[in-house]
Amino acid sequence: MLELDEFRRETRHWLEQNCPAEMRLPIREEDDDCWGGMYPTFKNEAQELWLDRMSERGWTTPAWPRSIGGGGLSKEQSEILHQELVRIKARPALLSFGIWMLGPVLLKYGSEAQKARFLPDIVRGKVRWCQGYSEPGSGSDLASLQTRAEDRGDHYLVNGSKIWTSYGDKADWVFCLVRTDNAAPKHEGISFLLFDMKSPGVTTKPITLISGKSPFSQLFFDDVRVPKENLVGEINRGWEIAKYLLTHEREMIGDMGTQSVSLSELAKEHIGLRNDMLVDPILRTDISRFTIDEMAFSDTLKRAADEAKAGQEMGAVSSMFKYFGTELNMSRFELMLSVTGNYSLGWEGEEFDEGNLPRAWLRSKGNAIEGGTSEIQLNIIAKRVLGLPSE
Amino acid sequence: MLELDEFRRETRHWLEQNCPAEMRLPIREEDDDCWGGMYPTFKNEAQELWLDRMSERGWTTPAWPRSIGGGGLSKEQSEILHQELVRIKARPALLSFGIWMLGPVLLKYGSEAQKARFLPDIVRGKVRWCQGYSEPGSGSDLASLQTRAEDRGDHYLVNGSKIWTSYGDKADWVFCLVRTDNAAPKHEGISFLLFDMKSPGVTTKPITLISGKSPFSQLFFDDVRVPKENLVGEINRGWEIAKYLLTHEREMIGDMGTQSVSLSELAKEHIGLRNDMLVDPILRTDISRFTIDEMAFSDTLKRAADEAKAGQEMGAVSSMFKYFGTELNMSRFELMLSVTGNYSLGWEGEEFDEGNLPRAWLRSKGNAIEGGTSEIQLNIIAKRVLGLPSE
Amino acid sequence: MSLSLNEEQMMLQDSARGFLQTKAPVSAFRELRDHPDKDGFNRQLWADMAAQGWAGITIPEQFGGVDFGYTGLGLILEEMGRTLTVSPMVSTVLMGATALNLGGSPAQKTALLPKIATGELIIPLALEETRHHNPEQTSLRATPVDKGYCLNGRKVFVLDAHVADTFIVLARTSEKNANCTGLSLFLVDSDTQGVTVERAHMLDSRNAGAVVFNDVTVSSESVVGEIDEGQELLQSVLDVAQIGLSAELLGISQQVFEMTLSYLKERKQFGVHIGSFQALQHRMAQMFCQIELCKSIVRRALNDLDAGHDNVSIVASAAKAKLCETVRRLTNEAIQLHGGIGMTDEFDLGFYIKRARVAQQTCGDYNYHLDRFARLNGY
Amino acid sequence: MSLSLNEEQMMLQDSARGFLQTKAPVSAFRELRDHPDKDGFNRQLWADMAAQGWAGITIPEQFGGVDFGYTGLGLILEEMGRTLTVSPMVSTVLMGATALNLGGSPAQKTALLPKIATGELIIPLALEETRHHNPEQTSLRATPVDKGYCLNGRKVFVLDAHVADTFIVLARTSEKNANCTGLSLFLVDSDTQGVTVERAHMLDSRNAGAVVFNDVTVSSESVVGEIDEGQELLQSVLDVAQIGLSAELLGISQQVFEMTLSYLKERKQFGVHIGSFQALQHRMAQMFCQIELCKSIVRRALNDLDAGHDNVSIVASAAKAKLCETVRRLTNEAIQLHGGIGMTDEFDLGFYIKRARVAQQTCGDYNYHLDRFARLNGY
Repeated sequence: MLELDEFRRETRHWLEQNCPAEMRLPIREEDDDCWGGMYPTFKNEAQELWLDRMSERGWTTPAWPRSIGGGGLSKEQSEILHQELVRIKARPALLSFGIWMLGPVLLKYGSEAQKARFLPDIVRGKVRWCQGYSEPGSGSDLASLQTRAEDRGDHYLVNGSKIWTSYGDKADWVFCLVRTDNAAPKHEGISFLLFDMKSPGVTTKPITLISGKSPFSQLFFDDVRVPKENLVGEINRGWEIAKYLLTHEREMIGDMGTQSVSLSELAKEHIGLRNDMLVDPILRTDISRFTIDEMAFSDTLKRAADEAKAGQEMGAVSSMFKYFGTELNMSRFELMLSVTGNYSLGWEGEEFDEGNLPRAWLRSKGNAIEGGTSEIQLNIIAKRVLGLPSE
Repeated sequence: MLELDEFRRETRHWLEQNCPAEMRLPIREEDDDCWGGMYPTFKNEAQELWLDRMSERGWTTPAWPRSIGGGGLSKEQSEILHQELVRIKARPALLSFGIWMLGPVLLKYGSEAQKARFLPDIVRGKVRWCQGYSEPGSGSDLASLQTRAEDRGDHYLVNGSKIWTSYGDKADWVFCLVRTDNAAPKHEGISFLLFDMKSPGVTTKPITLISGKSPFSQLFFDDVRVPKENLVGEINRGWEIAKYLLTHEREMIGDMGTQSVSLSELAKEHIGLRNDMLVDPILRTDISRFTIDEMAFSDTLKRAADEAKAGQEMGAVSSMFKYFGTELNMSRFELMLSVTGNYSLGWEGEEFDEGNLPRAWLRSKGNAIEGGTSEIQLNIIAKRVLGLPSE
Repeated sequence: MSLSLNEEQMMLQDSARGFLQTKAPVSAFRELRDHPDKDGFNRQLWADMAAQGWAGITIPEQFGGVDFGYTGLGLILEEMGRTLTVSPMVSTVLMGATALNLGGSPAQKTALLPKIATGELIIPLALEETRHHNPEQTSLRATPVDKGYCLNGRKVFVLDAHVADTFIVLARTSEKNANCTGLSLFLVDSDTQGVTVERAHMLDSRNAGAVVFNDVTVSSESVVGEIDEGQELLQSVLDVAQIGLSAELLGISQQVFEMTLSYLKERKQFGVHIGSFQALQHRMAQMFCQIELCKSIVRRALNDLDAGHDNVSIVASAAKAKLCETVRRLTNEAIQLHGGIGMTDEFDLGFYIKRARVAQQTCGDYNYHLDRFARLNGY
Repeated sequence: MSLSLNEEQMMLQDSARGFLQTKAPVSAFRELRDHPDKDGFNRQLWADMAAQGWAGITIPEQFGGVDFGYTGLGLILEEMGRTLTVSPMVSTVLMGATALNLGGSPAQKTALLPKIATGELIIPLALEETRHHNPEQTSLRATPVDKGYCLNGRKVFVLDAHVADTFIVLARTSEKNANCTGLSLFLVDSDTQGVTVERAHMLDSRNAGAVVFNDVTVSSESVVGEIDEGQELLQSVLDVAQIGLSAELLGISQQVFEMTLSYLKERKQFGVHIGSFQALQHRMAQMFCQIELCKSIVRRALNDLDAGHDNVSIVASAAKAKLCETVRRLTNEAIQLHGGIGMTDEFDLGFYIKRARVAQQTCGDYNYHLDRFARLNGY
């Protein structure tokens, strides 16, 4: 315990010395986020400084091993670092699919050479990664993917297309599921490849959503040559990696259900009270119902964590959280629209905050689709947790 | 038109002369209903007189042909008779599964001899019929029925059991689906038989429901001999008759959704108003939602009738009505419980009207099961109306 | 009165569908959105629609209309919901013409209705002032001046504001009391001195805007209906508006449902058509039932309008609430069942969701009408 | 505080489950229902439960209890929900003992709590007067008389009324005003002159009844808590009651869900197990999520009680509302998924539906608590 207290004291001290004041202000605009990369655009010096200082200590990836540049912190220490960062309202030094997704995969499935080559750059934000998973036509049936990688001796020749790639147009490298055996059952002919987005034959096209501009791209691969050393794990065993990543992704998306603008406060402001009750009795009921569900959901997140600590597993936690968390998030936006009324119909113009609210509402409709649809999550719960048969 | 006006005048006159005053009072108790039968129990003379007078004219079955004792009325005339009966609030002269179910089957599928033998007694309420359809274990998969009828030369030998038979313990005869070919695909080995409930080997056992006593029985057939002339339609072609009857039954059950106690009036009485609004704002919303659905449903019944008249078919009307009508009826009872609060928890005793309300509420839970479950109706709509595939 | 369509009405429905799908399909809407011009709608198309008799569909023949009744108007709006056709139909025919039909003086009718019927006059209501529909709380003031009134205040969410020729403005003329509601309606030409229009860019890419009235003087002849007694007339106009918007939402609902149904029959996953999954089938079957209910209540409401029933406010709120509830569920389900493609702007589905949202909100949303339904029923 | 169970709590849960499933399974409830006796519960079983320490689970050791906390009580009630065990646990331990624990004078505690802990004393609250839970509208009057009070009025829906030894009676002692709520709680022995009990036969076959107070005189020492200030104490007792009832409803929910799940795995139709139909799978999966949410909110509410948090009213209403909503959906779905057999009295499912309905209603139903939740949150 004493050691942890000491760690907390030191951490607090270091953060106070090293986190620039600008990096403690709330995030207002898209470019307040720092994504790093080979050709990074820093909004200001503080952003660059903050990334440098944090990544030097490995604190962009606190729990990763020191050997590849990580922080080498214990679980408890990581938690303390997180708390101290929250305490001073520090912005994240680095956002990165490398950290969230590829890193864990390489740590688990990568060769030593791959770890040494790719992980340090992820820690320092030197390379920006994107994900090549879904394909036009694959949808929920991810394993039906058609992007082919043919064995050409010293390299693979990749042809196909990926869709729903976040920041595909801004990434330096891609980690990608490809089909390496057409004859095998669909789950058994998939491999996990890494390649440079500047390779000849790679092009990207941005995707506009119903909510407007989006970070998504479609990627096109036309005779892209990928060196064989860029295969992660065994050939034709990529589906295992894919499943590992999907579980990971579900948990990240499920978390969204616990945002914290108070709907009742917003409603009091926009709609007002009469006899101490919201003037709109239906909205009042809907807000209560939603708020109780939100409470019960956040209690469930806490219970799952507490039970996991105590060795009592809940089962299919990630599917349940993904399913219910996205339901809640979508309900929240529906309610926000009810609360704000006509204001939520504005799409452009300062008066309507450039349509931020209706755009976010429309964007939320995708939550129950991306990262495995709600239907897929319900299938998983029915089969894996409830043990219902699939005749 | 003149003819119809004349018919209305005559009908009104006849009803006024012939419908006893007691038969114009609201139905209060179970034995106010007249079911006829070989050993009928009439509550009073008026009940018997009313049955005699109506059945003599064939007006217990107004649209059936005169040849077998029916009223021989046209569609328009039947409608007028119905309106005039409603006008004077006349009770039905006769309730009968013979009229509602077996009659239409015999008119469509019966031999001339069968029509002559059975229909006149149905018209006059001389024989009380019950239905042998469901079996323990068959559930929604009605065609999986196991009651066997073996060909023994001059007769069939019937063995098996039927369940959910309304008034099985009070019926004189049963119309029954039996399996006559074990080797054939399940829909192709079923036949439609009639037999006397006094035949040796027939026994009945009453079924108690969660709501208390019920009109349902289970029937047991143990080496029951049924003369071959009692087969309706062709051997092994009974499934067609069954489907015809099921559609019929669905329509009858679906109608239940349009009862007319005003929930809002009840709520005003039990819960009261404050500032002209029901004190319970949630109930107020739920009642509005329900009432609007009820309006829309009854408009739909009317539209379906109007469109049918105009030759514009809606499709799968009976499944939609069965599904939605029972949903509405169940919602109505849930709301009645909310309105009446603790009162709805009383099960016995005059103070609680012997638990009539909670019993009816519990009984309503069966609505979406009997006569084809809601799931079956949704399957039918999905496949027959929407044309969704069943791979 | 029958709830089935008669032959004339079916012919109108067919011809409206044919006209719109040829001259104003969804692709026309996309074109308009992607290349916005100063009008925000196609004037030629509107002239063609007027030539079909649609602009005068509810206007009596003596004032140049075709007097086809509200059921006819509803059928056209329903078809326009399917094709998302942009025109002054809602602002001017459904609302403006109705206000004049029901409350206009003979002089006003003679002067304005024929121009509406020809498509020359765009005449929206200027109604809303806050974020929530609440005409009783109107605060735009009209004070008596010599031979007329002077208007001061701001209206928002006025349909077709920047292309309007004349506004019908809801104003407070006295405090509400036991004898009067204190509201009145005024005709105000858009080029009157003191009128400023601010165009707004809405979710559904249609025309709306704010209108500022700054010491705007109008004559006594500009009052529509009785002074201080505008509330009752307004409610009748709004009842018609609710029912018309419900008809449009019905068209949207049906179109969205049909698009989804086709998609379920085409799209394959896991080696089978996704329409074969029972969980999806049941959801579709339930929505089918809901749409049938919606058709009936809209048809009945239009019928009641044509028959001049006096309980029409209750039916109007019932129809609007039912349609809002259904279209919300339906559009959400449609996106979910389409998956990713439904989220892309390239696909048309998003247009329907956006338009539906605006139509839901216009003149009171689901909550407003559910509450009003209870109120009108005395509980 | 952790939301997982600690070792002691898990042991209690296991032992409660073992005890109840052996000594008081559902078949015992059926037996009791089919052969009603004058008590309406099994006194020997209750003595055995008390011997397990359950009757004194929340009572401090100095008064003869085991002081295991509310989480312990909740775990027992949850298990009793699974087996539908009939006992004075709700009336006396959850409510009566809580009232004395929180508001009793030292003399009252010394006199009564040890008797509750041994199972000797049955002491329900006499609270309700009308069909809807509404303690603020209490009209039973207690008027001061020489050295005490005189009670007149009628209480309904009093749990275990006809076997009660003592009632804790909610009475109006003055008009509500800015300084006080005007309500007070009184201890009244059931054999006091002027007390009449009318046994009622309830939906769930448990004990309840009406109690008439006709010029019933009690001493000043009978007041529990402060005179005229009973409302606050009562609300604290009711918060505990809501949470305890939620725990019971959680047990019912889980049992009903598990019965349905087993049935779906066993029952075959159309040649396959009905549990393989995707539409049913999705409904089951959704209900599974709801039950997990219910578990969490009940666990958290019990935790908050044990920790003495002051926002416990909000959590109590949230838990009760959530459980009412879930158990209603769950019991309806359970019957539907069982089909005909679920409708028969021979099958146990109906018992759960009936008990759930009564527990939902006790001390305020879903609507009451959803409304209270909003009120407590200031909107």
